[in-house]
Amino acid sequence: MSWTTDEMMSVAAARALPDGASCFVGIGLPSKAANLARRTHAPGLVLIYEAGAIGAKPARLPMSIGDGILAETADVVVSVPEMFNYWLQPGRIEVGFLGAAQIDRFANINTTVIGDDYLHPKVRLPGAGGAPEIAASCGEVVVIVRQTPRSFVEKVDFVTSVGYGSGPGDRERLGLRGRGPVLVITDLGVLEPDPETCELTLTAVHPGVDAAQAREATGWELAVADELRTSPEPTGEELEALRALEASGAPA
Amino acid sequence: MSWTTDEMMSVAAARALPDGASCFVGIGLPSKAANLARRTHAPGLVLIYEAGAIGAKPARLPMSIGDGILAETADVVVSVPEMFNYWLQPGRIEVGFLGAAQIDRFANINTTVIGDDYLHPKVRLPGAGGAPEIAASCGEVVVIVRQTPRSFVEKVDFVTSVGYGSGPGDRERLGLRGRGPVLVITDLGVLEPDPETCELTLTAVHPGVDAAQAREATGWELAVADELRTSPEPTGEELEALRALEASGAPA
Amino acid sequence: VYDQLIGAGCARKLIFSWGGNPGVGSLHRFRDAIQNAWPEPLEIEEHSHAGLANRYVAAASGLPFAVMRGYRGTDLPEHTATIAPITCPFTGELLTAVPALELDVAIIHAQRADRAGNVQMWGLTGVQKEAVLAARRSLVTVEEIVDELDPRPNAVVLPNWVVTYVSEVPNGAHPSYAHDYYERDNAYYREWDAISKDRNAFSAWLAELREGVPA
Amino acid sequence: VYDQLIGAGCARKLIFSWGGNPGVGSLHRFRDAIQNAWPEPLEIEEHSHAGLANRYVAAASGLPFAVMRGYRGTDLPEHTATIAPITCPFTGELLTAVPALELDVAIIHAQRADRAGNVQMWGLTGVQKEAVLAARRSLVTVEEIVDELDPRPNAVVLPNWVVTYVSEVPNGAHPSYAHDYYERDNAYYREWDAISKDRNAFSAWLAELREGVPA
Repeated sequence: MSWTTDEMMSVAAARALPDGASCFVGIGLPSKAANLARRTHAPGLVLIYEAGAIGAKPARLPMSIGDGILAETADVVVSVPEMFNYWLQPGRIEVGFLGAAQIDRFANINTTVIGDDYLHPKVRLPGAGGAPEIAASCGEVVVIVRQTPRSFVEKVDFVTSVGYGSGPGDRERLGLRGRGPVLVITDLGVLEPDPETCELTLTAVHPGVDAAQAREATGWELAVADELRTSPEPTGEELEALRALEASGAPA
Repeated sequence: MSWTTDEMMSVAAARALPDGASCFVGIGLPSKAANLARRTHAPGLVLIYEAGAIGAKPARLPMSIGDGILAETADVVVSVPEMFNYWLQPGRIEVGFLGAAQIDRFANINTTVIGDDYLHPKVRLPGAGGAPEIAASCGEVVVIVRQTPRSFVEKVDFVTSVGYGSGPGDRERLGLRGRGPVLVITDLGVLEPDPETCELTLTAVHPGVDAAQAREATGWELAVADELRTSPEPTGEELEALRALEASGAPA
Repeated sequence: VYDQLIGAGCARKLIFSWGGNPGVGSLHRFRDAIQNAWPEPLEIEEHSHAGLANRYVAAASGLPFAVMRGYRGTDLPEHTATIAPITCPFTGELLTAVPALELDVAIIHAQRADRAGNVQMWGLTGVQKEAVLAARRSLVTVEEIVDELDPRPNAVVLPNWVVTYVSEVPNGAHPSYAHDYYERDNAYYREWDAISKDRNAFSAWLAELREGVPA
Repeated sequence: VYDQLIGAGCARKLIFSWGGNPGVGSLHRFRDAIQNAWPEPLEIEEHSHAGLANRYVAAASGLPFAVMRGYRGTDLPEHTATIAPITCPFTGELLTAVPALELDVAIIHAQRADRAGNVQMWGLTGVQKEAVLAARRSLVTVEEIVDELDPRPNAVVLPNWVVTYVSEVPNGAHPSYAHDYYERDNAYYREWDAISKDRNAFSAWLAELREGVPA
């Protein structure tokens, strides 16, 4: 079965979610990958959507973060303040799953503005939503984003959600209690923070991609792991589940 | 129909609650009087119990503040934190209805300890419960308490709930937003704070009681209003409703 | 509806935590107002969802501010005056305070009200309860007015004495959905993308809308 | 049950906001411990309901403290170290802070759990949800374990991943009630008044209880 790089990205992201984990899910690519995980290797994944659904089991892709199908299928439905205060903030949720418009060397995320002038930006993006606190408080964070020189930048134009700030020790100094981004999954491969420097390092490429391509798609001097892995190809089962999911709902 | 002084007290207290008002009700005497009001002149009284029942319409006297009949008959059931934070604290509730073990000249209430030494009291009382915030935040406060020299004291041994502190201006200084106690209803009569001095002043006596009796039952030099009213006797309807209520539940 | 108001020049200031077209992409009138001050400059006060939710909670609770973990390390506090550090008086830990967002008017949509004006809503109710409790006056539009509100799972009830006005507006959540009443009109959200992307298309849409309104 | 524990000398310290026998009167063992240090001195940390509720909220929210209007002008702050003033960073208004009450263990009683350990409770649930969320470990006793938790009005659900242990204990709320299961045993509360009023009667009651427990 042939597959696209976007499909490979969703499959790789889905695989990163351990069965039984609680996962705070952003809409779009994260929601698609998380629902794919629930349909393949992780039927016990607890999906949490910021609009108030805990343990949602949607039969189709939700159209928005507030899609009614989330409340209908959830184990628990709570208000938005309760979601952020009782569930996200204390660090109860194991995995936060985010997208990004820009991401930088230290995995800081921008979804606010493109351009240097906040009040007069080149492009005004939707903004923070739940992302800053997801990035701060979840046990760990997984980011899914397409890898291009425009999205992978040396320094984000605006820090909407903190990854590792300007390097080691910053999260602790800021009082952020989650570990931060542990995986960045793209259409080209997988990046992980270096244990010493916190700098995002290419640790895997998807089949058919090499490190040079990933370097070209990155706006900084991309470090590559000594032992660069290659992601296993999507299985037929994974692709079927993904395509059924995409046919069922809105495009991500 | 003959009646007891306790019955007169409950009837007088019930009459003080305006139909349609929202009323935060303490258990015991306040609960009995509030339920009597709802059965007589104030069928639209909104009874609010701290355990989480808003608009409770109990068919019998609740046995405790957390009696299941309150949730069964309530318009809204909320958690205890929500009750205090969203409902009581903002001053949404018009009348707070409290009992007291001791009350003083400035309508400060003690339900904590009798005796000067907090750690080694003569009598350890149950304590604050919801009363301090009811006294602080309700639009106004009505107190129901039997009048004796032991309960009506010059200065309470412990300020559990603030009336007028040490006199005019204290509530404002403390940032208490409700008006404070506007009526103290006893088995002998009715006391109201003097508009100038905030000192509790006898403004009405129940039938068969005179000012001298009320003075004797008060531990300070009790002021008496120039025009001392006499409470109307309990009507047959009031007494029947009260007795039916008492027969239906626990003693107050 | 706020993209429409912004495009029509009816909004001076937006206090927000996310400005997108859910499931579709950008809100183009919002973008045009900020990027190009068209049709008018739009003042913004930007928060995260958690921050804005806590601002409603503070107002609903009659407090001047709320405490949270948030914003630290982000660029938001630099641009938003309503974010301030606060120190725990017990542990010395540094946290974040946001001020109460007291509303003049809250407008929300719910499923049902009874004739006495008690309101019942269910599904994902978001911050709707807090918004009503944070407002001096409130208008609740409902799908239907019923004789009695039978209890339902996950229902939030607002008693009539905290609601100023109730109005029966069937389909009042459109183009969004009303849980157990109707689905989201996804086509509308996509159409809005097309209309709002282009100033001329938007102006034509607005003119048409105005024609339908009696003077 | 805390009056029993105090009388048996099993409690070193009590953090509380009300210590009475609901609908009956005093808790005599509690009184005896404080007034006469019998059988042992009892350390107390006293709050109001609102203050204690907010301490649970802070802990459930992962915050070191909560802000509230309360205690000002009362004598409680003089005796309770866990009450502190705090100033609003926006308005300068003086309010009150109370620290999070983080629990080692929370024990609550609920109506039902499913086989996966999801817990459902309804009626007046008080601070039970907050207590579980404020605790490192929790034990939930339930009236019954069922195959499926059908949704119910006013139900609070705790998912299994925030509950450590679930145990089926029918009648586990006794002498209190379990909403929709059984009524409160009012006679028991009155009997406890008689037993606990007198040290000898209490000691006899305790001795009898001990006999029933295998060594």
